[in-house]
Amino acid sequence: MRPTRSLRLIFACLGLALALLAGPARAQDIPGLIQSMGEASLRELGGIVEELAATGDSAVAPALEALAEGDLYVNEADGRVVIVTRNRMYDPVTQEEIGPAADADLSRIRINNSLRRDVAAAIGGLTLMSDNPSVRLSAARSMRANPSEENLALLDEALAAETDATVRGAMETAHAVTVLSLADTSIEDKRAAVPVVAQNAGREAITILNSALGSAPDALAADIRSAIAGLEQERAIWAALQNVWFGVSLGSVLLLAAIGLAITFGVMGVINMAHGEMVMLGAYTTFVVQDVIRRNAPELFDYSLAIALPLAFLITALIGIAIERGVIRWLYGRALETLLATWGLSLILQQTVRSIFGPTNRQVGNPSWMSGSFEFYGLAITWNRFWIVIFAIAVFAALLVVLNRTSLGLQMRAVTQNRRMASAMGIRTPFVDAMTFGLGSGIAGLAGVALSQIDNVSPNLGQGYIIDSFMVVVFGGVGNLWGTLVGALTLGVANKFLEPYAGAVLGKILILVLIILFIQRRPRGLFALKGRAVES
Amino acid sequence: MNKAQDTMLYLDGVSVAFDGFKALNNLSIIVRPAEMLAIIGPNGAGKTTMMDIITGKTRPDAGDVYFDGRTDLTRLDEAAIANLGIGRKFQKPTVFESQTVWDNLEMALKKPRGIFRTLFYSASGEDIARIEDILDTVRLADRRDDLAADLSHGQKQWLEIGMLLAQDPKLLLVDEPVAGMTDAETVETARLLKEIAETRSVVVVEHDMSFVRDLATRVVCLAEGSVLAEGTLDQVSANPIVIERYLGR
Amino acid sequence: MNMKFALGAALAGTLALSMTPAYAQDEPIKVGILHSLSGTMAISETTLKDTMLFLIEQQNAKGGLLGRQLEPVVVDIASDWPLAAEKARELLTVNEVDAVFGCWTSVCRKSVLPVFEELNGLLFYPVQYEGEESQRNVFYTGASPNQQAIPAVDYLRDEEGVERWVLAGTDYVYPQTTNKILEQYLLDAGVAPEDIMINYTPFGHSDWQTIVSEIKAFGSEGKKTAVVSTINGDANVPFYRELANQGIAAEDIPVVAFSVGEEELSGFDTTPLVGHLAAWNYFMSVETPENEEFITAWHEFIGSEDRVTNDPMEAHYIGFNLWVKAVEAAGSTDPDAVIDSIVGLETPNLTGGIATMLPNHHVTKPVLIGEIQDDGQFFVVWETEDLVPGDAWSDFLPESAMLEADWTAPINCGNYNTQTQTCGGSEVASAN
Amino acid sequence: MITQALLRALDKKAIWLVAILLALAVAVPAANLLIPAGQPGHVPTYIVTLFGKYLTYAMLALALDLVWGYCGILSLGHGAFFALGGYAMGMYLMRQIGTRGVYAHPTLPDFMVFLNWRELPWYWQGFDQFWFACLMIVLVPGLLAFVFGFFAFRSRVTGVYLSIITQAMTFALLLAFFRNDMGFGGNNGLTDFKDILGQPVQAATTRGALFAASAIALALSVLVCSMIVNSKLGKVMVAVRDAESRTRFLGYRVEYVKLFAFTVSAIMAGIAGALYVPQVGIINPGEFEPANSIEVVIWTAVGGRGTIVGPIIGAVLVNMGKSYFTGALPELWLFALGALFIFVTLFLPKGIVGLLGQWRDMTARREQAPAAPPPPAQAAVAAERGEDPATLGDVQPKPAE
Repeated sequence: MRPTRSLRLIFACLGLALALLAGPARAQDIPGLIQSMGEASLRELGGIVEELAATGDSAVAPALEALAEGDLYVNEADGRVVIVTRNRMYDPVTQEEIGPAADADLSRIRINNSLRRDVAAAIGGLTLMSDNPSVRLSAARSMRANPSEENLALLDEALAAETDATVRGAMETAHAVTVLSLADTSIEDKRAAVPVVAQNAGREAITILNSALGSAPDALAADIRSAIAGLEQERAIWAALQNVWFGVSLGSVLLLAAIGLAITFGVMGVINMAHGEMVMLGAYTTFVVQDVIRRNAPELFDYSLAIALPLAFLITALIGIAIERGVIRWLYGRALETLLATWGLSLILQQTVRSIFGPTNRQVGNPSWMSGSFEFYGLAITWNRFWIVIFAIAVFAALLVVLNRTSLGLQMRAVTQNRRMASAMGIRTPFVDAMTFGLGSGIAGLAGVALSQIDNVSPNLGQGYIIDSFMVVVFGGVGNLWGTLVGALTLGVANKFLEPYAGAVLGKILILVLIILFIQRRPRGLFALKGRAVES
Repeated sequence: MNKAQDTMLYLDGVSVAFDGFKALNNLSIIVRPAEMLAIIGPNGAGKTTMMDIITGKTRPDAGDVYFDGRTDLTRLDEAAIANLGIGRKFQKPTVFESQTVWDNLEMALKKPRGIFRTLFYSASGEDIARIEDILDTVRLADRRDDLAADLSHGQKQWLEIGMLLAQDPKLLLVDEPVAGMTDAETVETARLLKEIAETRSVVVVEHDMSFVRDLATRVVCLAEGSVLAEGTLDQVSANPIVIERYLGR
Repeated sequence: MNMKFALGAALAGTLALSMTPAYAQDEPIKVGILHSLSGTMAISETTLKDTMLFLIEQQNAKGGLLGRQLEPVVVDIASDWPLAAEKARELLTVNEVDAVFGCWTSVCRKSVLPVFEELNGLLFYPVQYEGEESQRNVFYTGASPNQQAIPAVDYLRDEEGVERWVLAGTDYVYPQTTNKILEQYLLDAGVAPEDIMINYTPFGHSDWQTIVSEIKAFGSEGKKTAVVSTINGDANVPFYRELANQGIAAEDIPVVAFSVGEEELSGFDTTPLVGHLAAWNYFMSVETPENEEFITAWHEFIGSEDRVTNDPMEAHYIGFNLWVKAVEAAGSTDPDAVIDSIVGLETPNLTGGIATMLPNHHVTKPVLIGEIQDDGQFFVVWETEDLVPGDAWSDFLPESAMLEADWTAPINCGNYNTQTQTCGGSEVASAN
Repeated sequence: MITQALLRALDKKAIWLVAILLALAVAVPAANLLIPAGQPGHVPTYIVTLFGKYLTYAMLALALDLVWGYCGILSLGHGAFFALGGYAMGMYLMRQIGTRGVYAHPTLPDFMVFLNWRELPWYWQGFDQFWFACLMIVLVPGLLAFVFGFFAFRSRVTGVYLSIITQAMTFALLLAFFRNDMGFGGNNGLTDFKDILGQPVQAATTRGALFAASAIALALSVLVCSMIVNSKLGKVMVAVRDAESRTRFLGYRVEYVKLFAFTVSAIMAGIAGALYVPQVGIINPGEFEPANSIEVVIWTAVGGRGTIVGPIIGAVLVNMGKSYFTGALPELWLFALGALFIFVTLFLPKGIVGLLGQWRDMTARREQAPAAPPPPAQAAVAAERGEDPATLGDVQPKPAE
C-alpha cells in the first residue's frame, strides 16, 4: 500500500491501543479522542464517534458537526486536528482560533455514509438540551431518524422541560418512533405511540409502522394494520394528485421548450429545426453567467438566474434575428425548405458550441431557492419544478400580452396573415419578420435558462427537445398559442399517468402513437382554425 | 326526393356556418337538365361556398343537395362527385402549372380514374383526337407542349375550360370564367358556354354584367347566403333590393 | 452523363487515396483513434481522443517505438455505428494503422468487431462493459461486470447493511446484462425477489420525477435500500438533481453508479450528492506517484488545470502501454505477433497496482468504491485487497458459467466450454 | 399494356442511368476480383463495400424522391422503412449464424441467450428461410406504409402535419426497437453476421455480389420510378403535388394516388435497407433516428428533387463528402455539412441537377436566338414576397404545404 497511508494507519492503531489500554480514565479524554480521529481509519473513526457520544458532553458536538460537514481537518505540519471555517482554523474542543487556514497543509478527515449516520445520531443526543430551540428541533428530528435506546431517556428528560410547542411535537414524534422501533418497550407504550406516528410522521409514517409490524405481537399488529390501512387510503389519493403535479411539471417543461417554436413555426411557418439550439444557447448563457459569478462574485449566485434571463433572451433573440436576416428571409413561402436550412444551422450551432465550450456537460447550479422540496399537504413538490411551472405560466402570459396588446404583436399577426396587404398598409414587413423570429428565438433562450436547472447543459441539449416541441405544437394546432398550452399540459399529464403502468419507454411510445391517431381525427390539431382561409 | 325529380341540381334549405358566421342561409336553387343558370351577387354572398358544397369540399349543416334527381351529394367526397359528372372551374384559374397543356387535358380526359388503370394508361387514337379537338376549341393547339405556367391569364382560363370539356360532365360549375380576358375573348367564352349548355347544365358565377347579358339566361342573385332575386337579368337588375344590396345606385 | 462523371471521379479520387506505398522501416507507426467527436457520444469520447493524442505524444517524446515515431490517425464516427464500421475499415485498409484505440458504447464495439476480425486488426476497447464476449482481435481494458458491479454490491450489503435493491438502468445491453447478473447474484445470496426492483429508462431520459418518487416509496418500507445505477451518461445529471431535490440523501438511500465518473460529475454541483457512490477501477483522487505524474502531464498537455481524469482514460493508458510493450517484445507491429506476445505482459496502472493482460484479453484491475465529495471528486471508501482478473464470461449466468476464453495455445478460443472441453459455446453440451 | 409502360419508362435519361448502373454492377466487382491488388485499375474491397453502401442510400433517396419530389409528401420517417427492411434482412442473417454464435445455441441468437430467453419469439419464426425474409423485406415496410398512409391520407393529413406524424412514427419505432424486451437486440441491434445464402458475408466475392445486387436493385428502382413518373399516374402525382384539391375535382382519388406512391416508395426503401445491412454488417435502432430521415431529405434536396437522377447524385455525393471529411477534418466536418445544406437551399433550390439544367439552358440560349427574358413583373413580385431571385426563370415546383 501507499507509504503515507500505512504510516498513518500504524500511528492510529497505536493511539487506539493506548486509548483502550488506558481504560475508562482515558475515555473521558475528549481532546485526546478528537486528536486520534486525525490518524484513524474509517472503521476506527466509527469507534471514536461512539466513544465521543458516550461522553454525553456537549463539548464534543462542534467537532462532530464539523466532521459531518467535512470541516474537520488534520494539519499535516503538526498532525493537529482542527476545525476550518471561513478559511480560519479553530481548536475542535475549545473553539479558540488558531490561525489562517490558507497557508497550512490541511487534509480533510473524510467519512462515509454509515459514519455520517452515526455522527448525526450522536449529535442529536448531545444537542437535545441546547438553549436554542432550532437546534433542539433538529436534534429531535435527527433522533427520529436514528432511534436508539439511549435516546428514550434523553427524550423523556427533554420533554419534561420543553416549552416550545413545535419542538415538543417533534420530540413526541421522535419518542413515539423510538418506542415503536425498539423491541423491549411495553405493548401499552407502543399502542399509544401508533396514532402519534400515524399523525405526525408524515410521509415516513407507513415506513415506520411497517417496520414495527414485523416484530409486533398480535394485539398490537391489529392496531398498526388499521393505522396503515388508513394512511394508505389517504396516500393513494395523494399519489394521484402527485401524478397530476408531475404531469403539470413535465407539461410546463414541454410548454417552455415548445412555446418559442409556436412562434417561429406556428405563427411564421418556418420549420425551425434550429429551435433546440436556441434553447441550448440560452442554457449556455446561464452557464457563462454563473461561471463569471462564481469566479468574481460568489455572493451573487442566488441572483444568477435573474441576470441570465434577460441576457439569454437578448443573445438568442439577436442570433435569431441574424438567422432570419441571413437565411430565413429568402425562404418565405417555401416552408419545407426552411427545414433543410435550419437543420444545417443547427449542426453549425452545435458544433460551434462544442468547439468553444467543449463536448462535456457544463456545470449549472441550482440557486438555493431552487433547491430541495417542500410538502404541500400530501404532495412533495421540488422547488425547481415549482418555479419552472410558475415561470412557464409567466412566459406564456407575457407572450399573450405581447401578441394581443402591443402594436408589434398586431403587426406580427397582420404580416403572418396577409403579408402583401400588411406591406401595402405601410407595415415594414422585413422588420416585423425579423422581430417575430427574434421573439421566438428569445423565448427559446428563456426556456434554455429554465431547462439548465433540470437537465444537462451540453451541446446536445436542444436535440432532446426538438421532436417533443414539434409534437406539442402540431398536437395543439399550428398557429394557436392556447393550443400549445393545452397540448403541452395534456401530453405531460398523459405521459405521467402512463409511465407508472407502462414504464418510461413504453409510455413515451404510447404517447407518440396517440398523437399519430389523434392527428387522424383532427388533421389540424386540437385548436384548428376553421373557414375558407385555411384551405388555400 | 320527388321534388328533385327532373332536376340536374337540386339545393333545398342549405345552410352552413363557419365559426358562427352563416355563409349560407337556407339556400334553395334548382338547375334543370341542359339549362344554364347565371349567379350574381356581392362578395361574401356565398357563391363559392355553394360551389364547395355541391362539389363535396364542404359539408352543409342542414339542407338537401341532389344531383340528377337522385344522388345525395352531401354523402360523397370530391372525387366521387367529379366522377358522377360534375366539373368545376375555379375563380382563380387553377391548372397544373408545371405540366404541359397537353398533359393537363390528358389528365382531365374522361377515362377510368383507378390507380392501376391510370398507371398503365396509354392514349388511344380516339383519345388523341379528342384532345386535339379540345385544343382547337380552346385555341391552344399551337401551345400544346408549353408548360401551363407560361400561359397568359386568359389562356389559363381557356385551358381550364378545356379541361372541363375533357371531363365531359353533365353539370358544369364555372366560377368567374372571363376575369382577365379581353373583350373578344369574353364574347367567345359566352358563345362557347351557350353551346355547351345545349346539351349540359351549366352554372356560371360572374360579376361581369355585360358577359351575363351575353349569356341571356336565367339569373339568380345571392346575398348573405340566400336567394335575393331570380329571373332574367333585366328583371333581377330592376329589383330594388338587388339595386340596394348589390348593384348600388 | 453527370452520374457517370461523378462516380468516375469519385472512384478515381478514392483509389488515389487508397494507394499508399508499402511502408519502409523509417515510416511512422500509425495508430488509429476511433472515437465519436460529434453526436450524442461526443460528450464522453472526445476526452479519450485527447488522451490518445497525449499518450502518443509522450511516447514520441520518449523516442517512439522500435525507433520509429508514432503517428495518430483521428477519425470521427459521429455516434453513428454503421459509420464506425466504415471508418474502422478505412483505418485498417486505407490508412493501414497498426492498432486502433476506440469505441465507447457496446454497439460501436459490436459494429466494428467483424471488421477487425476480417482484416485482422487490433482494437483496444477502454470502457467497462457487459462482458459475455472475448474476441481474438480485441483487448478489453475496461472493467467486466465482476470487476465493478459485483464488488459494489458486496460493499453495500456488507458495509451499509443494504437489504433492498433498486436496479435502475438505461434500456440497453450493458445495464440489462449487468442487472441480470446482479439479480442472479442477489437471489443466490438470499435476497427475496420482492426486495429487488428493476427499472429501465430510455437514453437521455430527463424527467425523473416519477421514478425517483417510486424509488423513494420502495425505500421507505422499512428495510435499508440502495440504488444500483447503470444509468447512462446524459441521463445522470437530471437523475441526481431530482434525487437531491426530492431529498434522498446518501445516508438514507445510497446510489452506487457504474457510469458516473469525474467527467460526468463535472457537469453539476455535487454538494447535495455527497455520499453517493461509484464503483470504478480508478479515481482521479487516488494518491500515487504514477497518478500524480499522469495528471500533471495531462493538465500540461490539455492546457487546463480544470480538466479531470477518469477511468476510461486510465484504461487507454493501460492499453496503450501494454501494446507498446507487446510491440517491443515482438519486435514488430504485426497483429499476430502482438496478439501472441501481449498475453501475460504487465504494466503499472495508475492506482499503484499492476495491470496484466490475461489470456482472455481482459486485464487485472483493483476495484475501488468511492463516495462523491463536494468538489466533484471521489473519496475511496473501500477497495479490493487483490487485483481482480477480468472475467469474460459471467459465472452468474447459466449459459456462460461453463465458458472460458483463452487466446493462448493450445486452446486459442474465445468461448471454450470447460465441461465438454471444446471450443464453441455452452450449447454444445446441451446439444450433445 | 405493361410493355407499353415499360417502353415509356425507357426515356433517354433513364436508359443512360440504367446502363451506367448495370455497367458498374459488372465492372466494379470485376475490377476488384480479377485485377490483382497493386495493379492499376484494381478496386480495393473497401471501395466496393463503401460504394455498395452509397448505392443503397441512393435507392433510399430515390424512394423518398418519388413521394416528395413527385407527389409532394414530405416524409420525415423514410428511415423507418429502410430500417425495417434492414431488420428483416438482419433477422435472416442472424438465423444463418446457427451454432456459430458464442453460445452455440442452435436457434437463439446470442443476445437472447444471455438475456435468458428460453425460446425464439413467434415473429422470428421463418426467418431462417431466405424467401421468407425476402417476403418480409417487402411486406413489412410496405404494410406499415399502407396502413399508416391509408389512415393519414384518408383523413387528409397534409403538409407539415404529415411530416411531423411520420417523424413521430419513426421516433416511436426507434424507442420500441431500443427496448430489449422487443427481442431485436436492443441498442446493439443485430450484428456479427456470418453467411448470406451460404456464402460468407465478408468474402470479397460476396461483397462484389452485394455491390452488383445493389447496383441492379438501384437500376430496377430507376426503371420503376421512371415508369411511374412517365405514366399518366405520374402526371397525376405531380398534379397532386402542385394542386391537391384541383386534382380531386378532376375525379382522382388523391388519397389512393398518395397511398400508392407512399407504399411503393416504402417497399423500395425496405429493399435498400435489406441490401445495406449485409454490407455494413450491422443494423441497430440508430437507423430509426429522426435525424437520419432528415438527412435523406437533404441528400434528395442537394441532388435535386423531382428528378430521377438528382437524389442518386445527392446521396452519393453527400455521403462521399461525409466519408472523406469525417476522416480528413474530424473536428470541422459538421460545419462543412451544415454550410452545404444552407448553401443548397439558398442558392440551389433545384439541387445540383437543377444547376446543371440552368447552365445548359443558359448555354443553349446563348447559342440560339435570345429567348424571352422572364417578365420583370414576375421577378418584382417574387422579390416582394421575399423569395430568392435565384429560383426564378424556371417554374418552381411547389410541394403541397
